[in-house]
Amino acid sequence: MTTGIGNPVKRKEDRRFTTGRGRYTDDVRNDNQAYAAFVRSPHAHARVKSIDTKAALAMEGVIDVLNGKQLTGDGIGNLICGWAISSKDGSPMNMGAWSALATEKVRYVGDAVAVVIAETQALARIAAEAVEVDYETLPVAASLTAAMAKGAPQIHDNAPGNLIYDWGLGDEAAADAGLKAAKHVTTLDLTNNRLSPNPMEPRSAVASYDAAEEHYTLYTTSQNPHVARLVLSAFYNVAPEHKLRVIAPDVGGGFGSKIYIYPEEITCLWASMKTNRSVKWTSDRSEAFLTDMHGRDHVTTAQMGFDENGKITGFKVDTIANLGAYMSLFSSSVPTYLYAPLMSGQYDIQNIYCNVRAVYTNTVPVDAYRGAGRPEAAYLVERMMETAARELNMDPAELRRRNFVQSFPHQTPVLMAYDAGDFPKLLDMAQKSADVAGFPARKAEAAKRGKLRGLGYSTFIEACGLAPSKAAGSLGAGVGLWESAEVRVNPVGSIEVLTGSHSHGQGHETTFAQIVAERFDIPVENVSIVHGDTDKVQFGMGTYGSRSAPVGMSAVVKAMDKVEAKVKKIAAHALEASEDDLVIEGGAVKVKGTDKQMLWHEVGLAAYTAHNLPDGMEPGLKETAFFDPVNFSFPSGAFICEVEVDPDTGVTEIVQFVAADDFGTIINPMIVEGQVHGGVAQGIGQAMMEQVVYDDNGQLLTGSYMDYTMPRAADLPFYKVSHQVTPSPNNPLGVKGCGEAGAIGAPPAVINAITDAIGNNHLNMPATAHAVWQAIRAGKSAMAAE
Amino acid sequence: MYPTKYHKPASISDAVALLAGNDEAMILGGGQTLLATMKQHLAAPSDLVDIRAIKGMSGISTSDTALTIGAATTHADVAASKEVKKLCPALADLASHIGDPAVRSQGTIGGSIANNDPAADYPAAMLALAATIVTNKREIAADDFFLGQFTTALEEDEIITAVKVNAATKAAYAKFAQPASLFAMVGVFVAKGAAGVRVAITGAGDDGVFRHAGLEAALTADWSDSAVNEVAISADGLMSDLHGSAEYRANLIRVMAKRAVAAT
Amino acid sequence: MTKVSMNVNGKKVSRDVPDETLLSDFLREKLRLTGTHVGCDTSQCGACVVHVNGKAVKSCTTLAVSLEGAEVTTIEGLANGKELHPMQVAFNDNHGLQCGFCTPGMIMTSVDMVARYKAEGRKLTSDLIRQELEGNICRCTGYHNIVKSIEDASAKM
Amino acid sequence: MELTGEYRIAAPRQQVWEALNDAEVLQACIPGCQELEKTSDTEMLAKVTLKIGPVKATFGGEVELVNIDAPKSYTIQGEGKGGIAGFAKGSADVVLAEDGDDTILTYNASAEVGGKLAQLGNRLIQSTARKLAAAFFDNFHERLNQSTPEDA
Repeated sequence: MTTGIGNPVKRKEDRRFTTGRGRYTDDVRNDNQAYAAFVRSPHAHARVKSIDTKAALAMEGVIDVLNGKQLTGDGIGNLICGWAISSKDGSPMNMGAWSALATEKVRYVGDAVAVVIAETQALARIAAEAVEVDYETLPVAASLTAAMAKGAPQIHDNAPGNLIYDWGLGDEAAADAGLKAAKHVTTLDLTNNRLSPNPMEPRSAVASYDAAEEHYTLYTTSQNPHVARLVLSAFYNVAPEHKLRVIAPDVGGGFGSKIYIYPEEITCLWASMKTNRSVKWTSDRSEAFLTDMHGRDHVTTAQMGFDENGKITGFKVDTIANLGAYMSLFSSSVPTYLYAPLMSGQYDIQNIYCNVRAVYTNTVPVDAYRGAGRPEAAYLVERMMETAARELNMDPAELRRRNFVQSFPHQTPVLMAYDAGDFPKLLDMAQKSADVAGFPARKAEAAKRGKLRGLGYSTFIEACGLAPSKAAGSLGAGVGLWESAEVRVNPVGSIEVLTGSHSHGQGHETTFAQIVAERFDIPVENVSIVHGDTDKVQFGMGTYGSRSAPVGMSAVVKAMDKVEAKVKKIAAHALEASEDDLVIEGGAVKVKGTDKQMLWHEVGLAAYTAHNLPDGMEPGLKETAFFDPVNFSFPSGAFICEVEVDPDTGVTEIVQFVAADDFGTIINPMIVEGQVHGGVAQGIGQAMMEQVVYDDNGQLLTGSYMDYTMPRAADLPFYKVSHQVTPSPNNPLGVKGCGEAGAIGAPPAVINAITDAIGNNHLNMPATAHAVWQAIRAGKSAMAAE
Repeated sequence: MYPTKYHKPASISDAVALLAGNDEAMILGGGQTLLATMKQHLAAPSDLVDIRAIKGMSGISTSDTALTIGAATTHADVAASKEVKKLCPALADLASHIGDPAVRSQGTIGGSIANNDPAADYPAAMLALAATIVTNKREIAADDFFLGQFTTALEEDEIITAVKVNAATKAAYAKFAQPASLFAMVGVFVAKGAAGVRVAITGAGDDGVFRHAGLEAALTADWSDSAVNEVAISADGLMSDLHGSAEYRANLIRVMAKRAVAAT
Repeated sequence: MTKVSMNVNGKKVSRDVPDETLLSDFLREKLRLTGTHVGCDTSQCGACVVHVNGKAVKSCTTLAVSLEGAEVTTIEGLANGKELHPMQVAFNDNHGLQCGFCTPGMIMTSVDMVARYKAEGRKLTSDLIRQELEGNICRCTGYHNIVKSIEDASAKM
Repeated sequence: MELTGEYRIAAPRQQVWEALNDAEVLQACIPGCQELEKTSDTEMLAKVTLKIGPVKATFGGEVELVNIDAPKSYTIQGEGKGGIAGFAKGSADVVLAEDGDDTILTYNASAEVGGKLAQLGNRLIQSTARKLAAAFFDNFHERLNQSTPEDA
C-alpha cells in the first residue's frame, strides 16, 4: 500500500487547481447578484456626525445605501471577542463595543460606516465615493507609546488608559528570586513586528436571502464555517442557526486571518435581507491591507538568569501587546494563553513569570496570524538564549543543551505538560544537516570575499492541536476545542468523510483520505473528503493552531473505530465467524487463516440492503465521532540559519536554512515538508521583510505590495528539511501538527544568524538591508567608543 | 475603474486631434502605470488614446553609432534586441530588469520616459547616455527633458515618438531595488561616450532623476571604481522613506556607482 | 460599450463591454473563466497572468478593448483536452501548490518562462527561475516546490 | 513632515502682508488652485487639483487664516477632501520681518495626508508636499519680487 500513512501521496485536489477549476468564493455568482462596496473612514479616530447618501442613491443602478444605525436598529449585535481574559486583580477585560458598521465613532482607517449595494461592483465603488460622511476628527493614538501616554485619546470609554487587561502567568516571586540568585542576568528589549497576513485570495462574501423560507446562505472565505455560523447566529442575531447555511468553498490561504468573523460578512448577510438580493463583496488588496486582521505587534522587556553552569535560574517577561482598535474574535488569547505558556521553550526552567498588558490603538484589530502567540514566545526565548550565550561566551548550542528538558511528560511552571520529544537528538540532526562543524571555514572563506557570515539557532517548542475543551473553558475560551467527523461507507463501498476541519491549502482531501485508505486498505481514490459546508457537515471547529491532524484526524479515527466495529459485526454475521478472527486487508474483510472473505463493497451493500444483518442491528454504515484531546500536542524543532551579509549594502542572503522538526507521526511527508517550507518563508518574511507601518495619525503607510514586502522566490533559499518522530501519546495517530512550526521557529534563527554575522546584537525585525546596514554602522561606532 | 472612452488612432495627427482641447484625455502606452492608477480611482481620464497602433511607433533602427527606439517599443523588445545589445548593451540590460516579465511585455519606453517616475530606470539611461527625446513636435535633449519627478518638458498634446541613443564606449547600470515594489531605490547609470562621462541617478533624488557632478568629475579623471571612493556623496536632496534614509541612499549611490563602473 | 472579439482558448468570442473593462474582468465575468484570479491591485502578485498573442501578460493591467483580434490563452485552455500540460503535471508531482489561488498565474508565467528560454536557447537554472518569478507571489509554498516544479517541467517541455 | 524656507522680498512689510491676505494673490500662488472664494475676512473656500504623475485628485475644502498678528505673522491653514483619494491638511506659519526696505519672509509648514493617497503614495508625499510648499512661496515671491529666492 503506497497511499497510506507515511506516503508522499500526490494531492487529489491539484487537478482542479492546476486547470483553473477551483471554486473560490468570488467565483460564485447567483442569479440576482448585486454588489457591495463599503464606505470607509479615512480617519483613524473621528466622530461620525452625519452621513449623506442622497447623491449615491440617485445614481442609476444603486439599489440601497445602508448605515450602522439601521444595522443596529435591526438588532444585529456587536462583534465580540470570544475568549475572556481577566486581569491580575480579577477584573474582566475591557471590551469596547464594535458594530459591523460604525454608528457613533470610527476607530481606525478603514472602519466602515456604510455600505452601498449596486448592480455592478464598479458602480458600487463609485457610489460609495459619493456618500458624504461628515467626521469630527479626534486625537489619534496609533502606537503603543501614544496609547499608553498620560492623557492619551480614549479609544473606548470602558477601557481607561486604553488598557484592555493587565494579566500575568507564573510565579512572580519565584522568578524574582531566581533572577536574584543568578550568576548572570541577560536583559533583552525586543519588538515583535506587526504583520499583514496576506493570503493570496482576498476575503470575499456572497450572501443571499430566501424570503419565503427566511433562510440565508453565505459563501465566505473562512477557515471555520461552523463557528462562523454559530457566532453569526448566537451573537450577531443574523438568523437562527437552522436558517443560516455557511459555505467555505475553496479558500485561497488563511494563515489565521480567515478564522474570524468580519464586519463585511455580517453586513452582506443583513444587506441581502434588506435588499432581497444576493450581495457579493470581494476585497481588493488595498482594502485587505486596511481591514484584514494583523498579527503579532508586541514590545517586550525580559530578564533571564543563569547559574555558574549556564543553567537557567529564572525568567521574567513584561510584554505589551497592541490589539488594535477593537477586540477581534480570538485576539485576547493570542498574547496570553497562546504566548506565556510557551515561555519555558525546550528548557527546564523552574521559575517563570510573564506579565502581559493588552492595549487599544487606532489601528486595525490584531489577532492570530500563523503561529499566534507562539512565534512571539519562541522569538523571545530563542533570542534570549543566543544573547545569553554571547554574553556568557558560550557556544549557543551548548547553552541550550545544558537546559534542555530531558524526560517526558514534563510539567512547566506555566501550565503546559509537554507530551513527547527528544530535543538533544533533534539538535544533533540539525547540526549535522547544517554542517555546523564546517562553519568556521565557510566564514573565513566568506570574509575573503568581503562578506560577513553568521549562524543562528532556534530550538523551539509550540503547543498545537488546540486543545482540551475543559482546559480551554477554564481559561476563558467561549467555545470547546474538540473536532467532529462523520465517516460514511456508501453501499458500493466508497467512503465519504465529513470533517469539521477546513482545508485552505493544507491538502486535507489527500491526507484525510490517506488515513482512511490505510485503515480500510482501499484505494485513496475511493475516499472523498467533504468539508466547509454547514448543511453537509455537522458542527465542527475549523482549522487553525495546527489542529487538523491532531484533533480533526483523530475524530476521523474515532469514527472509523466505530465503522470498523460495525463492519466486523456485519461480516462476522455473514461469514459465520468470530469478530476477533476478522482482519480488514486487501479490499476485503477476511477470516484469518481461511479463504473466507467479504469484499469491502459487499459489506457496504450488506449494511444497506439489510437483508442479513445481526438481530437488532440498524441498517446503514455511517458513524460520527467527536474527539476532544486530553492535552495540546507539542511539536518541537531545531532550526539553523546561515547567512551572508554584504557590509556595503546590508543585504543579507540566506545561504542555508535547516529545519529539523518533530511533528510526531507524519501522514504525508510531501505535504508536511510543504507546510514547513511555507511556514519558514513566512518566518523569514517576518524576520527580514514584512512590517505594517502606521504614521502618527494612524494612516497606513504600507497599504500595498509597493510598500509591504512580500517574500518572493528570489528572496528565499531551498530549505533543508528533516524529521524525527516521537509520537504524541495524546491522540490515536501520534501526530502533533505541522502547520505553524516554520513561522514559529524561523524568525529567531534568522535574527540570531544576522546578529552573529554583523557582531551587533541590537537588531529589530524586520532586518531589512537598510536596518542591517544601520546596525553594522552602529556596531562599528559602539566599538570605536569602547 | 471610472468609465472612460478608448481610442486607438492610426496616426499621430489622429492622436493629437483626440488629445487637443481635452484636459481629461490621456495617452495610453503599455498602461502598466496608468491602468494601475485608474484601478485605484486615483486617475479618471475621460478618454484614453492608445498610441501603440500608430505606424512607426514601435521598433528599433540603427546607424553605425546610434539607436532609434520607437516610443511604443516594449521593455522586453529593447531587452531582446540584437541591435541594442550590440550598440548599447547596458540599455538592454537595464530593460531586462524593469518590473517583471509580464510588465516588460507590455510597458513601453515612451511611457516610462513620459511618466518620469522618480524611481523609473529609463530616465537614468536617457540622461546618462545624453539621449534625444523625439516628439511629434521637436527633438529634446535629455538634459532639457527631465524637469523633476513626474515632470517633463512635454507639452499637453505632445507625444513622444522615439528616443535616439548614441552608443557609449563604456556604460552600465546598477540598480538596488526597493524590496517591496522592486522599483529602483537607487539606480546608477554610468556612461562614457562622445558627450563625456555622465552619471545619472534614479530612485534616490527627492525630485526625480539627476546627474551627479562629483561622480562625473571623478570618473572623467579616472574611470575606476576606486575613483568613486574619493567622491563626496551628500545625503542632501535625497529621498528618505520607509525603505531607506537619505544617508542609506547616499551610501547606495556610491556602492552602485562602483558596481556599475566595475561592470564596464 | 464597445464590441470586442478575441480568440480565447481556441474559441472566438465577442462581447459588448464598457471600455474600461480589464481583461481579467472580461475573462472572469463575461466569459466566466474564473481560473484567472485577481490577488492585488498594483500588478505585482501575478495571479492574473494569461497569455496574449503568446506572451505572458497581467490581465488585471490590460484593457479588453485593446485586444481586438488577439489570441488569449488562460489556465483553462492550457491542457490538451484531458491531457494536462507538462507544467500542470509538474506542479502536482512536485507539490508546487497549496491553496491553489496563485497557481493559475504561476503556471501561465512558468510556461511562458520556459518557452522564452527555449526559444532563446538559454538554460534555465533554479536561480534564474527565482528571478523570473519576480512578478508572481505565493504565500503558501515558500517557493521551494514551485521552483522544483518548473525545473521538472522545463526538462519535459 | 516639516517644511521650511526663507525669502527676501524687495517690498515693504505692509505690502507683503496685504498680499498675503489677498484672496486673488493666494489663488494665483497656490499650486493647482482652481477656485478660492472668500467667505469672511479670514476664511475661504478652495478647490485645488493635485497632480502627481498619473494621479490626479481634486480637493475641496476650507482655507483659514489664524494666529493673526498683523503685519508680522499668521498661520495659513487648509484642509480639503479629495473623495476616494482621501484628505489633505496643511498649515504654514508665516513670519514677516523688516530688513531695511526689504521684507524677510520665513515659513514653517507641515502637511498631512490621509486615505488612499497615504496608503498608496507615501513614497511621493513628502517630496510632493515640499515641492508644493516651495511652489506656493516661490510663486508669491515672484509675484512681489523679480529677484531669485535666497533659499527655497
